Amino acid sequence: MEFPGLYNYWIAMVLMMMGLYIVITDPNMVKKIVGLSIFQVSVFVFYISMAKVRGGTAPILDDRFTVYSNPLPHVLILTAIVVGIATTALALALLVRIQAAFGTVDEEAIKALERET
Amino acid sequence: MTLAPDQLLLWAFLTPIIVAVLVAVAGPWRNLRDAISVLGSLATFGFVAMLASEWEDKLVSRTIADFLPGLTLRFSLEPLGLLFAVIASTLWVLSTIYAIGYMRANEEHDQTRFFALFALAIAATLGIAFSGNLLTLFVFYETLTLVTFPLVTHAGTPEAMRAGRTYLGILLSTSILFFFLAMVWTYFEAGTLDFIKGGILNEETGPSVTLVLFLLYMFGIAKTALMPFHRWLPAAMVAPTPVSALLHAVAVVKAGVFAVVKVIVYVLGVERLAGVPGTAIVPVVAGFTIIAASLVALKQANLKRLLAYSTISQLSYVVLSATLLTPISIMGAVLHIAMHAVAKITLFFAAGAVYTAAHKSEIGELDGIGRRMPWTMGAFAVAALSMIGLPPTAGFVSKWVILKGAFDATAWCAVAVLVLSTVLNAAYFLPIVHRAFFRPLSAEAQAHPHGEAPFPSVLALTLTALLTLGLFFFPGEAMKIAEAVATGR
Amino acid sequence: MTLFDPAWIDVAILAFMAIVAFVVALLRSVFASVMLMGIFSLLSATLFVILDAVDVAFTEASVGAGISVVVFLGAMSLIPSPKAHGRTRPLLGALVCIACGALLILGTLDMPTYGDPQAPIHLHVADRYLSESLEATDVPNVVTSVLASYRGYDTLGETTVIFTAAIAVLILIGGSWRDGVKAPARADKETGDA
Amino acid sequence: MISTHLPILQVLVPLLAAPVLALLRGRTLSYLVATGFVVVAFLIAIGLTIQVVHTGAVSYAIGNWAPPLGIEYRIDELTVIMLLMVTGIASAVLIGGGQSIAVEIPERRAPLFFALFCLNVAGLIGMTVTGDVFNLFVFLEISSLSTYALVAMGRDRRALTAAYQYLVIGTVGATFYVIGVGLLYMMTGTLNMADLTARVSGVESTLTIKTALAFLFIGLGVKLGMMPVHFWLPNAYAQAPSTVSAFLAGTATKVAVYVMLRIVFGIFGIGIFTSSYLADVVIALGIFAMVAASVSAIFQSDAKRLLAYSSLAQIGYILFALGLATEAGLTAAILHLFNHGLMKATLFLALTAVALRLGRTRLEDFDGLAQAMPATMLAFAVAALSLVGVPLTIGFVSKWYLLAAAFDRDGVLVAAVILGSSLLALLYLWPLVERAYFRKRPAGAPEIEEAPLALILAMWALVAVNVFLGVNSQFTVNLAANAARHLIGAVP
Repeated sequence: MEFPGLYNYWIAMVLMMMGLYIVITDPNMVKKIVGLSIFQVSVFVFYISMAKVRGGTAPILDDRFTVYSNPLPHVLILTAIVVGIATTALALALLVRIQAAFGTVDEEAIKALERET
Repeated sequence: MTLAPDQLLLWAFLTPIIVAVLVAVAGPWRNLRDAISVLGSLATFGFVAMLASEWEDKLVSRTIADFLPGLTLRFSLEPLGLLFAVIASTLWVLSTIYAIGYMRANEEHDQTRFFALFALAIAATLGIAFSGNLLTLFVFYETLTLVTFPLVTHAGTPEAMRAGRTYLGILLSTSILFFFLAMVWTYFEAGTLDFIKGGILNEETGPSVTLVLFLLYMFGIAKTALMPFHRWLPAAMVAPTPVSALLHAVAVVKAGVFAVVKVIVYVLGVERLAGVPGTAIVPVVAGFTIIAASLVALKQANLKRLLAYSTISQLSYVVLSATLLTPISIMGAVLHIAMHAVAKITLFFAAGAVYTAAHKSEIGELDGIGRRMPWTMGAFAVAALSMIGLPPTAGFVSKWVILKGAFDATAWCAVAVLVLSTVLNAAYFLPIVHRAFFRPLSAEAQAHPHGEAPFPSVLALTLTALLTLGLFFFPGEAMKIAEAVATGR
Repeated sequence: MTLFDPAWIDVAILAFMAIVAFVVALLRSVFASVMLMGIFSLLSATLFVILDAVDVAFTEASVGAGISVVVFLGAMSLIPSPKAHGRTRPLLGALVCIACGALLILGTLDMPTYGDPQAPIHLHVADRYLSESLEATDVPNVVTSVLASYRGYDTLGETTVIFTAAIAVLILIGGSWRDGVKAPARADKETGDA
Repeated sequence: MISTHLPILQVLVPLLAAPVLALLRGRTLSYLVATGFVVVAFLIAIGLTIQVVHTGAVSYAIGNWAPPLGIEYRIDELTVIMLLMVTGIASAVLIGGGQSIAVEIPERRAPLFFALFCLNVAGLIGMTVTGDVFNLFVFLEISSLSTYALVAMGRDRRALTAAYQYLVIGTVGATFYVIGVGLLYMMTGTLNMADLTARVSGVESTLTIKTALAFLFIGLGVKLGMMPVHFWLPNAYAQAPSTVSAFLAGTATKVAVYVMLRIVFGIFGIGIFTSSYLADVVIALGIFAMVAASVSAIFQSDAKRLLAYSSLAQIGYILFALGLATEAGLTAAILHLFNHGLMKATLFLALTAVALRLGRTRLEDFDGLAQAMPATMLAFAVAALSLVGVPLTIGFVSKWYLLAAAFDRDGVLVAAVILGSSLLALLYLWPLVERAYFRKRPAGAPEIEEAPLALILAMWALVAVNVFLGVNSQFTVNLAANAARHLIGAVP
């Protein structure tokens, strides 16, 4: 197998799982959203790595080049980036409301408060 | 006006539904409402009677709805269904008359709801009687359970609710867990659910599957009150007496044994079952139920509960006889459905009349009551003889055939059970009759004079008692039908 | 493979990203995590340039590292920095992540190697975009032409997503949202809802 | 001809309602506009159904870019079943829920609320009609984001945490979906479903394809409320505004199941599904859900939560049938998908009425309700019996096909488990019916009146459909069977 083989993919996947780990285990609800962002950006890395063609250039057509990287994943990820920020914004708006309603954004503290009422 | 038989079939089924709607609408005017009930029951009886007179061994059928692709809701008439329909519609007329007297005399609440649901229960019963395939039978079987539930809990007391839960719990869970399962399984094996003489299973279905199906059906149709799924029947006794009389002596329980006979004759097939080892489990359980229920009945102090246990035991006669799997025993089972119905309804009518007139429900309180209510207790005595199986009553006829069937099948245990249970029946019914006629009135009773129950009630119970006697002297038509079912003509 | 293979650059950037993500996971300060997340996005944008995705790199740098961080900071100005706390269910999290990660890496084993021009991904639809799009749309940037024409409908959807999020944010914290917050809290006590 | 553009109009009508609504002021006006748009969408769905029944599947290339280069809409029997359901239930909920929304949503927020509702409908429709796996993700996010905000509009503050919880797990699920799509794209080079079907078969033995399937499955599993990744669902259903619960319970999870059907059977095909262990896993998860969720439902003290757990159990039936991977199984799954949506929407609409009049839906609140709200409780009782599987309702039809499918493959034991689980349904639903019908209103309870007429009409419209299709199920069964045949034949 030629270097770097599947290395790009593997690291992207490790990054994804690190993001997911933060989402699952961090009790701070803002931090969870940070984890979510990392998870998503890692997926973007994975997609863009798929698009790369060895020796290719950016897919802007020009007579000087014949080999281009694949434009389609780029298109998809442009959309996905926007979806990602939309989700983040919504999550943070929710957190502002949660902070106002519960006085905290700590998952465990909120669970305790919910049990009380 | 002449209606084609298939139209008659439909009208006989639709009339009670129309009655239910009209009764609900006419609720505030109670004379009008009760008149509608009576006329409606007469009309239904008329339709069924016309069906009976016009019917000539041809299969009459009518599709109601294309239920599922390849499976329709369909009515079709065969002798057994006709017999059941005749019993149900005849007794509906009588019990409607009786119920009007009973409900008014006892000033029961929610009478409109009562009569409307009563009519719907009859519609469901006729649906069962006319069903042309197992699916239709199942649909109306479940409908009957649901429609009768509010009747059982009519009193609305916590005790009634508890009883209602037992009722619904046992009937629905057995039907869903066993009956439904067996039905889908049958469809899977046979590819059809139509009732066909000799059964619908084909050769590929092995004996073990047939046996499992047989057991699922026998215990899934819990309306037969076969032990251990019998507890709903005594529980249902919290209902007003007309409900117990018509539904829990005739419609509901007979729907159970009717379905059992149908399944044995038209789905699994008598001959196929006879060749399957292990089917003897069911007659054994039925025999046990007969004896055990009789023993429990012996100890009952409450008249209606005693009658309930007597019903459990009598229903198992039908199951026992049907599962002996010989033509004569099938015939006995069919006959007993009819014979037991008229006698048992008389007993319930009498119990209700005693409750209405004297406000008594315990057996210990009945000393000398026969002198004050001679018609009621006379009818009771006739029906009690029928329960025991003595001439000149209907019960003798069916018991005789059942016994003959047991001999035919060389089932000596069954013969022993029948003899023993006759003794037991006598042991719990005769003391009541003796008490009513030959014991002096208690001092407490003498202080509260009363006469007979309201006229409609007495009329109804006298008529059913006469029917009980009449079927002994003229059993011909019933015999013919039973023979047709058993021999497959 | 030589020491100066350009592939080393993306290996290095990816390694950096892993370190950043690791630090974020360890950090207890939310503010610092948000900042590091911005750096993570910037690193990924750099990587995208190397991987020939200039449009994506530009968007990621501005949206991921820019707007996103600003939005976070804005929200955090309304949410007091909470006290540090241990992790919840770390074992479960680790198990889930290891399982998913193992599955993913297993899944890559049958994939064409990185950058392989003969991978099916480059031969089917993408090839046709590269050869046909200039004629059809007259735009040399294939990403733009695909985005705007072939998959223009995705872009409409994307706009709708933003619009949805905008309405959602507005309904949650738009106008005098604090009135809306107090009301349910009161109603909560009144009905004694458990 | 407008009829040729129905597929795109189906999505655009509710989509365009949103900006219009966002500009409006006032509750009544925005309510009327939103209802108008949604009803038009329902009419379009009927039009499409007629078209599909008469002429077969419809393909619509958006912007005239021929697939697989452009995005394709593809509408067949299965699609129209879903379209009818989504738009029909949306119409019923909006028509019936006006007064409930007026009570639960502050006047100022009403236009935005309706805008989100329409976006949600549009998102679900988009997921249903699209023939492109990435376009599906975009619409999934439209519907998801609007759902999160709608759930957060519940009156209790716990609605906010429920929405947040749903957002986090939902986004993880959606990202899993995107990973799956990426792996799929890697091996085939296309995103068009029909094209994927053709190209997957060449590489179906690779680990990559199997991993892709696993990730798509988990991602969608989250969205459809599959145990054990279901935990967002009871909170979201219980805390959302009543009308939103009614809409979500009837549609959102169902569309996710639909997408799963499309992807697992349409794209990957039965071979991969059964040869990997996935089919067995799905069956196991389904059986687990139908028992575990039913048992949990018995112990709930709030009716909305109870119904939410019941939904999890019903999803279990669907997953089980889907996992059988036979024609009978798929027919049952599709049929139950539709039937369950209808039943649950009715039940939640009845709860909407209860919440409107009583402000709560705890079990003890049901005491004697049948006297105060006879029409509402009768609709509730019929739908409840339907859920248990009583004959002459669609619930029975579903059960019949589920059992037939179980017999077909796994035999008696599983069939018995299914029946046992419907008994559990009786056990958790019966107390509600019994309380409503056979108990008295507690002394000192406030006088309440029947639900508003519109709500009753909406409920009874659904009940009427329920009973009609329960007695005469030809239409739905045939559609479902055809759709199943197509899926089995790997024709998307």
